[in-house]
Amino acid sequence: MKQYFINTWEGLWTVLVGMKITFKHLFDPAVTIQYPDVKPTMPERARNRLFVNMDDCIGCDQCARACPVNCISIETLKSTPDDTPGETSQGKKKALWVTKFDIDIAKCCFCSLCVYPCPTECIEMTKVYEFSEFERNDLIYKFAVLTPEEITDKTQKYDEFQAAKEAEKLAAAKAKAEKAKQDAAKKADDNPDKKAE
Amino acid sequence: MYNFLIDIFGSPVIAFFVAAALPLFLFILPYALIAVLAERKVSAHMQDRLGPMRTGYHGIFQTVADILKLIQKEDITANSIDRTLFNFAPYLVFIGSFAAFAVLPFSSFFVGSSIDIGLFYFLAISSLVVAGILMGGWSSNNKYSLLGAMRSVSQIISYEIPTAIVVLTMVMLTSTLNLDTITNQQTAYFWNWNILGGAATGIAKFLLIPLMFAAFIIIFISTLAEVNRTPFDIPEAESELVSGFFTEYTGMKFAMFFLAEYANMLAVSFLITVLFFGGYHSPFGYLGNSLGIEWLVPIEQGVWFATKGLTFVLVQMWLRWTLPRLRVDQLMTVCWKYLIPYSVAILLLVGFITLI
Amino acid sequence: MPIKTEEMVLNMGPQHPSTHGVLRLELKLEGELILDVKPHIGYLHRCFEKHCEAMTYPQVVPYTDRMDYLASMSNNFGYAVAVERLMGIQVNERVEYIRVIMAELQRIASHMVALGTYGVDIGAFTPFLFLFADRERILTLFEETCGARLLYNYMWVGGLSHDIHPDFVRKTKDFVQYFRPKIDELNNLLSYNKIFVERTANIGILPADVAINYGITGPILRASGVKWDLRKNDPYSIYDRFDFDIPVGEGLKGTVGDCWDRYYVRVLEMVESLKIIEQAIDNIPEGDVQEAVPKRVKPPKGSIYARFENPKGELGYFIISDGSVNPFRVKVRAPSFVNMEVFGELCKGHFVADVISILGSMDVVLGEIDR
Amino acid sequence: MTPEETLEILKNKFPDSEFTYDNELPVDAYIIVNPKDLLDVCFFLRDEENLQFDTLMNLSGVDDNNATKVKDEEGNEKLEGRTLSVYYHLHSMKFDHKFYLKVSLPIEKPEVESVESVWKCADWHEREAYDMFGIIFLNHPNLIRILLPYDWEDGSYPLRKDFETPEFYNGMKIPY
Repeated sequence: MKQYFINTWEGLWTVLVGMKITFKHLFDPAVTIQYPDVKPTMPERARNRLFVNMDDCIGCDQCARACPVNCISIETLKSTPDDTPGETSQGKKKALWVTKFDIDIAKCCFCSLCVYPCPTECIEMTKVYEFSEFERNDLIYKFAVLTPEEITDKTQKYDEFQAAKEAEKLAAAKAKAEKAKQDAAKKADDNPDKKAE
Repeated sequence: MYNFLIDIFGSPVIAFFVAAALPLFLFILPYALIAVLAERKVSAHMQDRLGPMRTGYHGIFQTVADILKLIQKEDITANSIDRTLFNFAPYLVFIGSFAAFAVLPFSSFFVGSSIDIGLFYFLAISSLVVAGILMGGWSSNNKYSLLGAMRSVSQIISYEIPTAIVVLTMVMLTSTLNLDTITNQQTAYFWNWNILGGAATGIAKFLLIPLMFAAFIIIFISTLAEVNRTPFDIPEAESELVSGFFTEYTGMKFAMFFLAEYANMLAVSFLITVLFFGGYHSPFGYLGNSLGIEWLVPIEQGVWFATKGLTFVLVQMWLRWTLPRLRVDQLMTVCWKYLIPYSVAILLLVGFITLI
Repeated sequence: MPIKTEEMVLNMGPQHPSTHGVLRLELKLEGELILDVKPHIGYLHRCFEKHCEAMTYPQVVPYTDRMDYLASMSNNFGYAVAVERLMGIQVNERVEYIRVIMAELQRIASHMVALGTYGVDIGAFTPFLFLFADRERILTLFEETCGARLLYNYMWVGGLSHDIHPDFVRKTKDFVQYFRPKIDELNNLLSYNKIFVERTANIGILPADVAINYGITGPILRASGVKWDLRKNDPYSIYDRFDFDIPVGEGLKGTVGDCWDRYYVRVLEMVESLKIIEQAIDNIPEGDVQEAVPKRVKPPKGSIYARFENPKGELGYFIISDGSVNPFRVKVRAPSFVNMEVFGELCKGHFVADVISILGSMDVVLGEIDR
Repeated sequence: MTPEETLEILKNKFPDSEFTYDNELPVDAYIIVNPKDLLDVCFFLRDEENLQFDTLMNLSGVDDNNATKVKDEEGNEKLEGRTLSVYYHLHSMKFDHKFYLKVSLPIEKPEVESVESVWKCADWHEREAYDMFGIIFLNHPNLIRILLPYDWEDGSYPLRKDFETPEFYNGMKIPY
């Protein structure tokens, strides 16, 4: 019987205590913000959309290898000495044309593992967090700056360069052979002469 | 009021329909719009949020937008439902909750129907909701709906008993079933309200006050259960039964259940107001009387009635956003083991006091 | 003669408001009474273990984040320590201190979700949002430190991805100050509420011996009255330096090992975590957090089973290395996976509504069960 | 109690069976048990007065992928001797000591007694090992798929090292 009245009292009292707390909160300022009107502030280290500074990228493929979900795909082309991609901002010589640098941000898991191995610090996570698209394909970000024409041009150049190199090599080999012949001849002449190139 | 309408329209038939429709359009639909918004705003601020903010200033048109959305929605009916019952159920619930307003005295000028069995009518017609809920739950052919409907029916029927006993107490005290008469017995100032002993005098009044408070709490709790509000919202129990008996309803039919719930909340709040808090009477006397402007008095009364009713609606909301939900057997425990014994005790005590 | 009615099979989930994810429960009911419960899992299976075999060791860390996504820090922590033990790496003091602070903050955050969603299951929505608003403060601390709010990839093999933010110490102290009164508020609003007590006390009682036989760990085991906490009983990292208690279920409102105890043990654990944070936050030594990070994580041949006290229970990593850069086999003993097994047993003879309150008190995360 | 001491007790108790002690660093030491003795050993480990391994911390299947090339009579090379293993990580709440068991099963017939009757928690772990490796646990009460869908192709076990992603699943092309 005593328990009966205790239960009644507890039931009413704890309800009143709870009501007091919610009533107090009625006058507390809201903790939420009106999102599209008021943007949340992103901390310095925020990890959101990936960005690649192509001026600095040397096409080393380290970020793609570090990525656990394979969302980065890079294709490169070797450059020719007369037409180099230039230098990075830190003065490192680039040797490769980056013909394709695609990041599928739909696959990205924002772990930022790609950021750490980059030798030139060109891939980074930015504070941009609004990047919804209507098409799934629009979520593949293409960072490569070269146009298709340029790419064919560079490919051609490289092929030409390669061919030239081959030819040079051949010529060099020929010259070498020639020289060897001459040397042999010279030796036969027993004339100790200095080598000339 | 009715005669006044006959004067305006010239035909009793038109006047009849207008009188019937007036509370619906003048009061209850706007109220439902406001109440839904209020619910969201109250809950938001209690939870340190802001609630709807986009449609209009602080989202005041949110419910209008919601209703527009619900009207446009496709009326989905599953294949295996019982179509007749399924379509009829929302109307029955709607009728049940709206018909209850017919006997409520809104002000001395506007009493829908001042019948002598007003209280009886109120309790009877609001039980119609049970039939609607069971129909909806059963015809949905969904296990969650069925469970929700069963729970709801057992709950509402059980909780009608403490409500009825408290009402009986009040009838004993006021010796009338007419809601208008009950209101007029508590006229003028707040010490004449039934919660403060009503018209009784001397030691009887003093003894009645705690009993009336207890009776008020009991009827508040049991009406809360009758309208399926937290902590007694187990028929809907969104964390257990998805949304109970109206899981399968969409669009306007869903909205009807929704509106009926809010209308019910208001109806029982008004009932409590009439029984305990002096109905439409002002606690301090009327401005119209002291200024000598006669037409101001009924308007003031309407405002007072609405204020008192809405206060209880707000308390119901406040409770909803504070409390967890009871289990179905505990619900019955609260009713049969706690509310009914207490209410019977009050009934006896009040009877004893009124005798002496 | 008792009337025998037809049994009803009710499918709860996979899409249900309170199954805490995509869990399907096959309930066999008689009226509202539960005769049998069969959990069906696997809707969230993401092939974690198969993925690991194709990843290098550091690449696995983001995947561990996604197991128990409410306690990513703790998952990271466990994995990092397991691989460090396999490789014999000793990390410096600063790393250890920061790791412990982060893990304890994460424990509080995880328990906040557990308690809040439990409130929602029972029907009280408000405490849930209060707790989420407070959890936001912890997430902000994490975000300032490592840039992510949910999936941190913060604890690496041999170190941390970032050093702590300069404001971190001050803000954490503020948080500890701020949060203590909030626990009292939660208790008054929800824990001691009569309706809540009625719904949870004496429901789903799990006796200690059954719990041990089922391999139950974490708050659920402690609620059954077993004083068992890996931070004390099998200390890893630097947990042996701190002074804290292990709260156990005492059956304050009902029987030992009921839902209310499971709930309340979590509340008390938050207080203990605050204690640990307070002790650790002032003593963070100087140092380089990436000092011990190996250039190439290539553990020697061998295997290790390492276990950690996660917010949900004992998290075990069984790693077999074949000496290459990819793990040969990673098996995760997910706490929720094991804790979930006893669920069917607990529910028998209760009502439908109790299934929800028992499930809520188990605090399962489906990301971890299905991996 | 160290694993070595436990091993001694085991050897005395089961003189007929073989126990191999494996302890390469940094390996956790484990004991290889003959599959046919497993259930008895487990019951013994749980019930023995001064061992009382009352919890199974973890049970994991492993594809050892240790097939060696052998030549049959006709001189054709074929792979043989590949085993699937089951690791049991035991722990005693009472004495706070650990003990690791391992059984190796030939891949052609990976069958072992279920320890569900010893430790209830083995139930789901064993189902998972069955699901992923196809290890058959005899006398298991409910040995069906757990994580993979129930209509997953029979005889296809994803965590085996030679598993190849099927081209179609339920008529859907993979990858889509």
